[in-house]
Amino acid sequence: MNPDGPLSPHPPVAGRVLDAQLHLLDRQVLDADGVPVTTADDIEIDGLEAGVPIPPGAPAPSLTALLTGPVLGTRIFGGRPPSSRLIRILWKDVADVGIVISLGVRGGSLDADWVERWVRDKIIARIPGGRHDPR
Amino acid sequence: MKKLLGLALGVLTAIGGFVDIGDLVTNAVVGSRFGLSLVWVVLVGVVGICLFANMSGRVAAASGRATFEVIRERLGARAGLANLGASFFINLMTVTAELGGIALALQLASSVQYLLWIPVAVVAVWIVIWRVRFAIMENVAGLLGLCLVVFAVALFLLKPDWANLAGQALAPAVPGSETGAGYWYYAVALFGAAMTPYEVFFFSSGAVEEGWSVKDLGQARSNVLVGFPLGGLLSVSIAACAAVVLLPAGVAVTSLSQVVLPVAEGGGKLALAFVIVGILAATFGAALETTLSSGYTLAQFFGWSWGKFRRPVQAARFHLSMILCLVVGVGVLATGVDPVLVTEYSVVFSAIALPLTYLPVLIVANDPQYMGHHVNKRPVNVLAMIYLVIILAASVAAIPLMIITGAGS
Amino acid sequence: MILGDVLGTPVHDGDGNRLGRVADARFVIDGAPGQLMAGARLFGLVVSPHSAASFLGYERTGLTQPWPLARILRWRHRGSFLVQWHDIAMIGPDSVALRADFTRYDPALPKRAGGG
Amino acid sequence: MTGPCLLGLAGCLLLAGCGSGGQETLSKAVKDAGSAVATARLALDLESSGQLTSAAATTALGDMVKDVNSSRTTVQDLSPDTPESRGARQASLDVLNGCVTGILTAQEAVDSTDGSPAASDAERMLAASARDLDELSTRLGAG
Repeated sequence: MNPDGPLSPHPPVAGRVLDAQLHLLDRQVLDADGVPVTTADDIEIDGLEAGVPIPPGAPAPSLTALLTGPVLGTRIFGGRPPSSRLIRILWKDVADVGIVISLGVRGGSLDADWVERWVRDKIIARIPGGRHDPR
Repeated sequence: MKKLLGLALGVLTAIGGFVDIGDLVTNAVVGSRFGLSLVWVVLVGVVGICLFANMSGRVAAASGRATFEVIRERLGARAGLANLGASFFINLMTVTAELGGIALALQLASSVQYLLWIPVAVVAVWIVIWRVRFAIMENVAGLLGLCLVVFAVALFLLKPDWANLAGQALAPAVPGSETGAGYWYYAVALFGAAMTPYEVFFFSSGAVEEGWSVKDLGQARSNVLVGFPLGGLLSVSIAACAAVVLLPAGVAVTSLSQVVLPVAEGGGKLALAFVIVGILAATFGAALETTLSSGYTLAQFFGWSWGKFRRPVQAARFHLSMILCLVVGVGVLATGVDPVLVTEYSVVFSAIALPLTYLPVLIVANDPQYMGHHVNKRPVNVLAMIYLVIILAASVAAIPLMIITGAGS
Repeated sequence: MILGDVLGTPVHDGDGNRLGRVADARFVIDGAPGQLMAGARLFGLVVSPHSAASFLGYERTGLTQPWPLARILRWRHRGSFLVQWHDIAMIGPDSVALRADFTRYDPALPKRAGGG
Repeated sequence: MTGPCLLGLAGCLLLAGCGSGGQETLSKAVKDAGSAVATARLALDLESSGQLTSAAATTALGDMVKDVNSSRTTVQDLSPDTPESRGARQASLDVLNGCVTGILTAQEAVDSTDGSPAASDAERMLAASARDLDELSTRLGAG
């Protein structure tokens, strides 16, 4: 399969291995009640400065947050939103990563849900029957 | 007994739900111009939609993920967005066509200008989406859509030359009055009408709406495998009616009012009443499905909360986006554009976009991470790869054919 | 920094030769235990010489169906490799530089790791 | 991939080539009008024999008027450059006008409560239009 001959597998690691593209990016994020919150549009890494040489033995950067909001647009069309406009879902709130990313908190408490809340409160809740349970 | 009833219900709704304005118009146009020489395309299309609807249903049941979540996850943000753009645009076109179809059917019943019926149609569609339970919505529209069986009844009453019809179907040839390019253009259109992607979006999202688990797969499979072919038979009888009455008279179908003439000739006013109710139910049901599909695709791409099983306030952006889609559809129709023309374009554009939907579904249906041990079996994969080639060919050929034939005119 | 800025960036070895582009970033969940999941640290980058796009998941899993789709997609990522964090000299805005003595590892995911 | 693209290109050129010549447009307009007149006769016949509701018949006839009118517009928009093509255009317009009149009369017959105009009169007009269209298409085909 590999023209340069088979490569050896990387040294074994103690924890679970996640590839960002394969397991995190573009996955559906569900809150603690199983309600969709958003999609993981990008990932924030802490402890890494672009263009600054990494001294040997430096500790590995860590994944601090999943990002959503305007960052989707810039990921597709290029550019970069200012750091203040990033909407973060902190890694510490993530409960599990499977075919979806499950959070341990409820959507109502997250910044990522503000558009949904706005549309709900300003538009949908004001239409008669908006709170009607279809079941 | 209850299980048998459920099965019957599922099959019946699948039959009634198979036909929409695209199938009605395209089959009648084809029947009136090419006789039954394109029946094989309906056959190919029906097998294809059975294959992929079944596959997307299996993905949804095994993983709980609907088709567009899977598309975004597999294709990534950029290709996923391009896919969303194309799928959403075609969906919107189909919503417009179906709304127009409802209005045209009401005009047939009342002779009141169809433009006046459009507000009625759109409000009715919205109220059902806003209030009515998913299962009730599906079953009522599907069952009333069964009235379209009158096309098959009318065909018998017309006492056609069966040998001649069979000859047209079994030894396809381009009629002298038509060109080869026109023949293949309508082959692509028929294929697109049978395999419209919204059916897969809707089918897989519906599986999530109704909370299917792997246990329900058997029933889902029989619904599809029995219901869709019978729906395809309905499509063929629409074409056959047109081939028996309109083709010899030199009528090429350009409007919905022509589609029902053979039924009236075969079965009189009673049959006409049935066919109008059937068209109304079929277009209304399809308008619901396509509007919901617009909401589903958007919500699943962006990760919004969605579903009719939730209260509207719990899926606010989903409901808002559907309202906006309906508003856009009405806006397009208000310009006076011919709904039948919109329909004809929508099925061809559907054909163009087919690979975008079906490729990711096929890939995920093979991924044990999603599917566990419900991954595709080998024969399914072989068939699916053959279909992928057909789908690609239809997709690539669609635009050149459209240019050569001046969109089939 | 944002991962989106790193993905797709050209990768160069110690001598400045171009090796490919960053196709993915691998994390290992073995950090300090949090309330729900342990911290995730950057383990390394997956470099692909031919295509920067992560292609539908075929490159690092044992997926072989449906043929020939799986073969084509796998072929697009032939020659890709994993470099570990300690072999990376700098992650810049336009390029990733590796240390002179970096090691290429098989990018395949360890069996039964990740996923659901 | 290249095959269909080339075909498409050839199609464009073909269309562009035909753009100025009105022959194609006239033939198509006549063919479409023929379909509309045949529909109108069928609808009228079914309505007279009580198989079609008047609402559906009126709708069909209305649709056909629209069809012929749009054909007429495309013919009107032609700018013929030879005396023969001017003549062909004028002849086509006359026949198309006849078709519209016939279909409108059929619609009036369907809608009327006092039997005037009679369906039989409308049918006669439509039959005449159908004959005219046939002649015209033979002439255009030969010319």
